[in-house]
Amino acid sequence: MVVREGKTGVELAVELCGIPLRTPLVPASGTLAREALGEVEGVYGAILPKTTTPHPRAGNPPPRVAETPSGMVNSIGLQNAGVERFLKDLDAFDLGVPLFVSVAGDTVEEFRTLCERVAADERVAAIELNLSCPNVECGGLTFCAGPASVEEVVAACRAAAPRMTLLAKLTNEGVVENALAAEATGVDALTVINTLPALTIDPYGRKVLVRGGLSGPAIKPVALRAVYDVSRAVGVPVVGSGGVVSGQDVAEFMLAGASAVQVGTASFVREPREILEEFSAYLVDIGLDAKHLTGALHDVSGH
Amino acid sequence: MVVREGKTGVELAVELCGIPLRTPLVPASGTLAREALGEVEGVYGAILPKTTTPHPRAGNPPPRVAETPSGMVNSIGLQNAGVERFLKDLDAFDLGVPLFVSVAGDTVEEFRTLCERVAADERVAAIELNLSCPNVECGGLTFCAGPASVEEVVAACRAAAPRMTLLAKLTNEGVVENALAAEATGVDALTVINTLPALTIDPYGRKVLVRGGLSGPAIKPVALRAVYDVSRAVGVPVVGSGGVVSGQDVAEFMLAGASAVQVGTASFVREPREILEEFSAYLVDIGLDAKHLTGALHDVSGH
Amino acid sequence: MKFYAVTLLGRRRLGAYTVLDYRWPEPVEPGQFVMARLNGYPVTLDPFLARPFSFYDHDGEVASLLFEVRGRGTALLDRAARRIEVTAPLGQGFRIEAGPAALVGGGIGIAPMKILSRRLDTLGIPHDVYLGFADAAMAEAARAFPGATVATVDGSLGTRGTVLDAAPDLARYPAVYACGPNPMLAAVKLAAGAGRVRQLSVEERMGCGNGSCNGCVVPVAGRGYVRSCVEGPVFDAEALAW
Amino acid sequence: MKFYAVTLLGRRRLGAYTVLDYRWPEPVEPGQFVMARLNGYPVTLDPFLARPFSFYDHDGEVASLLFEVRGRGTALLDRAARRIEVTAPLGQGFRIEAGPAALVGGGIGIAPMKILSRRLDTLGIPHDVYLGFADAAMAEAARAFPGATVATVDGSLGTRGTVLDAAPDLARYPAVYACGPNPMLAAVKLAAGAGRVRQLSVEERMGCGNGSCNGCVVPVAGRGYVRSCVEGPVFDAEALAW
Ligand SMILES: Cc1cc2nc3c(=O)[nH]c(=O)nc-3n(C[C@H](O)[C@H](O)[C@H](O)COP(=O)(O)OP(=O)(O)OC[C@H]3O[C@@H](n4cnc5c(N)ncnc54)[C@H](O)[C@@H]3O)c2cc1C
Ligand SMILES: Cc1cc2nc3c(=O)[nH]c(=O)nc-3n(C[C@H](O)[C@H](O)[C@H](O)COP(=O)(O)OP(=O)(O)OC[C@H]3O[C@@H](n4cnc5c(N)ncnc54)[C@H](O)[C@@H]3O)c2cc1C
Ligand SMILES: Cc1cc2nc3c(=O)[nH]c(=O)nc-3n(C[C@H](O)[C@H](O)[C@H](O)COP(=O)(O)O)c2cc1C
Ligand SMILES: Cc1cc2nc3c(=O)[nH]c(=O)nc-3n(C[C@H](O)[C@H](O)[C@H](O)COP(=O)(O)O)c2cc1C
Ligand code: FES
Ligand code: FES
Repeated sequence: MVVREGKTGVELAVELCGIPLRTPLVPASGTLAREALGEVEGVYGAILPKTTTPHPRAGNPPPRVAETPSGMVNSIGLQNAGVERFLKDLDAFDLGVPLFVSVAGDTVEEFRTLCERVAADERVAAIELNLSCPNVECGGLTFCAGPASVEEVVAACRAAAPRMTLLAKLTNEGVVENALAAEATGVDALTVINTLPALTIDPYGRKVLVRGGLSGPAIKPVALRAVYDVSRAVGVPVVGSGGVVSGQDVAEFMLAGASAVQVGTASFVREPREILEEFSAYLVDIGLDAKHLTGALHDVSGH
Repeated sequence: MVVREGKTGVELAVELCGIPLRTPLVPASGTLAREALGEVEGVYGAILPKTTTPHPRAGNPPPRVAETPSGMVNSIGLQNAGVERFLKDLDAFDLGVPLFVSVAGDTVEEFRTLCERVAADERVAAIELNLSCPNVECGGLTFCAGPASVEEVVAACRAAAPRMTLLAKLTNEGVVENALAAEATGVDALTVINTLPALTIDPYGRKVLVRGGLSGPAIKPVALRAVYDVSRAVGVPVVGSGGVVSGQDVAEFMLAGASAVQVGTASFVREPREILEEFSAYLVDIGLDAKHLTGALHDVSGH
Repeated sequence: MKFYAVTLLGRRRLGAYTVLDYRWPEPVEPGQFVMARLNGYPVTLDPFLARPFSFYDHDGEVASLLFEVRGRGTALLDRAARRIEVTAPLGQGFRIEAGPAALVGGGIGIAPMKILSRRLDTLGIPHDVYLGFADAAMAEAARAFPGATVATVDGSLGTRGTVLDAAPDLARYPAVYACGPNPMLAAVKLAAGAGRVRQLSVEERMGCGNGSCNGCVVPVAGRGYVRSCVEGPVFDAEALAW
Repeated sequence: MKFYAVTLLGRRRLGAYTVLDYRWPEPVEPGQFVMARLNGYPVTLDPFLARPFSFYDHDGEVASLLFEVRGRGTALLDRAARRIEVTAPLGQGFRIEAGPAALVGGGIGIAPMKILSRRLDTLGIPHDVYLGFADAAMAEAARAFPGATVATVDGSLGTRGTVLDAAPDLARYPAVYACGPNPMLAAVKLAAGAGRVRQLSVEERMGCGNGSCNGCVVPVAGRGYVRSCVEGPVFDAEALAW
């Protein structure tokens, strides 16, 4: 997927922790089903299915989604078939690009055994530790409320999968401290950010509609700030996530400091391929290869 | 401003810490200038001008505002003429409803003397402690990053203004812990939330446009969650703030647990009077007085 | 998700409902749905998500949607003058079985009964149509279903009560197809009785429509929550754990 | 902020610019501006904020805006067919002084020069108009300013260079009125020299337009940051601390 047209040709390829990605786009975990893989061929630099857990999870009762201004709130509750079944079905996600696997445990021990299990699978290029799901009170809050718990989880996973590329996916709250803690304990990269804790109310029904995580363009400025701050605080690469809906948004995340960028909710309302095309057009306009865009702001000092 | 039409008449009046408000709407600090007071007569239950500080503040260099999906990011930097000048000009804000004054200091001592000074002014019905401005790194971050600093500021202000109604305005990060800390130290009410830390980037100019706080409808689901969680954690009343743009939004905040609701950014794009009218129509539809709407969800247990 | 901008061939009122026609020469199964919107990004982010609608009709060339204006998404579609955006047909439709069949639609659940009735006609399968509405104004839509039996909640047209009151004898049909709000579907399941073909089209809130978000689940016996956009919206009544 | 839905009386192209006319029988001062948009809440939240535009013309009954399509806000206004939404006239316009005067507009800064020129004509104050554009396509707009001296950056029409190159002798005018990007205004301030009336209309990003947000500030000597929407957009050159 290299755009090369004479002098204005630009390269889309980037590298993340030594893993070559054909494009800097990665699907955000939990937003790309097997059934939708057909329409993203050639678009993503890596594939990242929905978070898996040690055991099957039923998820939360419906309603699970509600629209909000320029976004949506979801409360899926990490519904998944459990890691064994997940790995059995993993071939379906093989689009000829690196496979990243997102994992979440309720305890440090669960995180450890998940990493051990997944790292033993040679199809897996990287593991994303989901330290941030706002819908699973125990996996999300108990473990990931502060640097101490982040350190504990990351250290256990590092030990369990010493040669595997490990990404820690962080929530917005306390993101810089948690990023520093994760880096200190040995992650290879950070995904910043997950959805923001949110809630919707039906004013006529007078009830809570969905209590969950806010995603979509609404959160883009918050995610950009987190990526900007984290990428300046740590040495490891940052993967941006939150509100990307266009090729320019991808560019903004990379300029803010991201080495790769996840596309989540946007894929519900448009084709990710269009986002890649817009991003290519942007690169052509400014005459830079994707790999040179990370942090390439003209004037950082002013801020 | 009582809407009474035969059987469907409803009362807009509410009470906040014993202060009668003709309507539950209050302008959010920093979003209603003296020049714009003409168009809000009869709309608000109290008036709340922009935060004042002990000394004049120049504020941040432009650009200070940028639009984002369903919102805007601002970086004003608490520009104001200082408390003495502020009090000299305060009469301009007298619309015949209670006057609330927002204050921010860089140190505990500054908060203390501000409260002493403002509490001595008999025109002031309540003080809102701005513990949360994301654009003033020292007032915002040093003091308000955690419960300990919130406690320190609130205790000092309480001592300095023992008979004044004190509201603490909290940022979203750590809002429940900070709310509990503020309540324990003696605030009378909590304003939840301020803008979310955010950043915008100009992808063609390749520069940071505005680093500041996100406001507007984009943050409404985040603010609703904060109000919902805080109002269930504390005993003092909660004033909702964040993303209100319609009368239904006001209702959602009250149902989530707010006793009064602030209108901020919305006033830049429509008349606050229309929001009050929509809210009145909503009350008529459901047949409740405003004062009975706080927390009046049908089914709280489910969540 | 891929959206196609389609030109409207027709736009008409059917009682309190709106019907939009557009050219769609590809196959459509009765019971399938589309995600639809007036415009999406980059034209607008407001509203952000598309909305699900069952196919109301399809003659091989022209597809029709029927909807009620509820909120912003349907209000905008209602104002569409020239074009709307739709996905390709989504989900699993009704599995056609031997008749005679009862078709039971409540409220906006009447939509897929038209295309299903057309299909059964084509296949020569005898069937009766039962429709339930809030009131006579909504029930005007029944004129698009010649011979249908009608109920209105307020009794202003046909039988007073729900569609179940107008279809007292569902248990005598070998096949029952239904679409409507969950409580109605649960009642149909009960009324039609076990041991018969009973296919129910459910309406859950959707995020994506293509299986990606896990937002639209219904509880399925022995399998937990199942996505209604890819495994439904039509389910065998036995399967649904309600 | 109160917005008025106004019906468009006219909509035309002027070179690369668009001009919209609407009825506004209330007074307008040259140099004042409006916040404008195609639609706001509740029709749409996208875009969220309105955009500031100087009055281009006003004959006592009909007001005109002239704008260049830059982003989403102007693109939507450009497509307006029947109505747009505007605020009442905002800000402090030009203080009319004795002439002869030089009117200097660069890019979209040409807009207020038309209404100002009309006012000076009415008052019988002699004046020359200098306009700067990027290229000949943009400079087509100069036909609305008969007798104006034109510069284009690429030299495709008139003097090659900025409007300053086309107006070499600003210092000989007792009064100079200018509107354009900040660097141009700074250059006009310098070129016109001290001791003369030099009024500059600035363009800062705005949130509200009515003084509430403190977003649109410019540095004013001895007074710090001052809101250009209420104290400007026209400032005396001396006052501006740049
Ligand atoms: C598979 C499927 C097929 C459908 N087919 C049709 C159809 O053929 N014709 C038709 O008119 N409607 C149909 N619906 C319902 C339709 O999707 C909703 O009415 C629509 O999403 C409302 O959008 P809105 O923006 O107008 O309202 P919103 O502002 O989103 O909501 C307004 C009201 O509609 C309700 N609502 C929102 N989403 C749904 C939903 N997914 N299901 C039920 N109620 C909802 C809300 O509770 C709210 O009270 C179908 C739904 C599904 C899941
Ligand atoms: C007092 C005042 C009067 C103005 N008068 C006119 C006028 O008469 N005609 C006209 O065409 N334009 C005028 N402008 C500029 C106009 O407001 C912007 O071009 C417009 O806001 C762009 O909106 P957008 O949504 O199309 O672009 P956006 O998507 O908001 O931005 C597109 C580009 O426009 C630039 N831009 C955004 N806001 C401003 C701004 N406030 N000032 C300058 N550049 C901006 C951005 O940097 C960006 O490069 C005036 C601005 C001010 C402050
Ligand atoms: C429906 C839905 C399900 C999600 N599930 C997961 C998940 O299983 N694991 C995870 O790490 N993040 C999950 N997320 C968060 C996304 O991966 C992403 O970080 C977030 O939505 C912000 O990005 P976006 O605005 O581009 O969607 C989910 C998001 C949505 C909308
Ligand atoms: C331009 C602007 C200036 C603000 N200034 C202040 C301020 O001085 N003090 C304060 O406590 N909050 C300030 N705020 C925050 C608002 O009071 C409000 O809490 C926030 O904007 C969220 O509400 P909204 O979405 O309704 O605007 C400001 C917000 C904006 C947009
Ligand atoms: S609507 Fe997203 S999975 Fe069904
Ligand atoms: S634009 Fe808000 S104060 Fe000027």
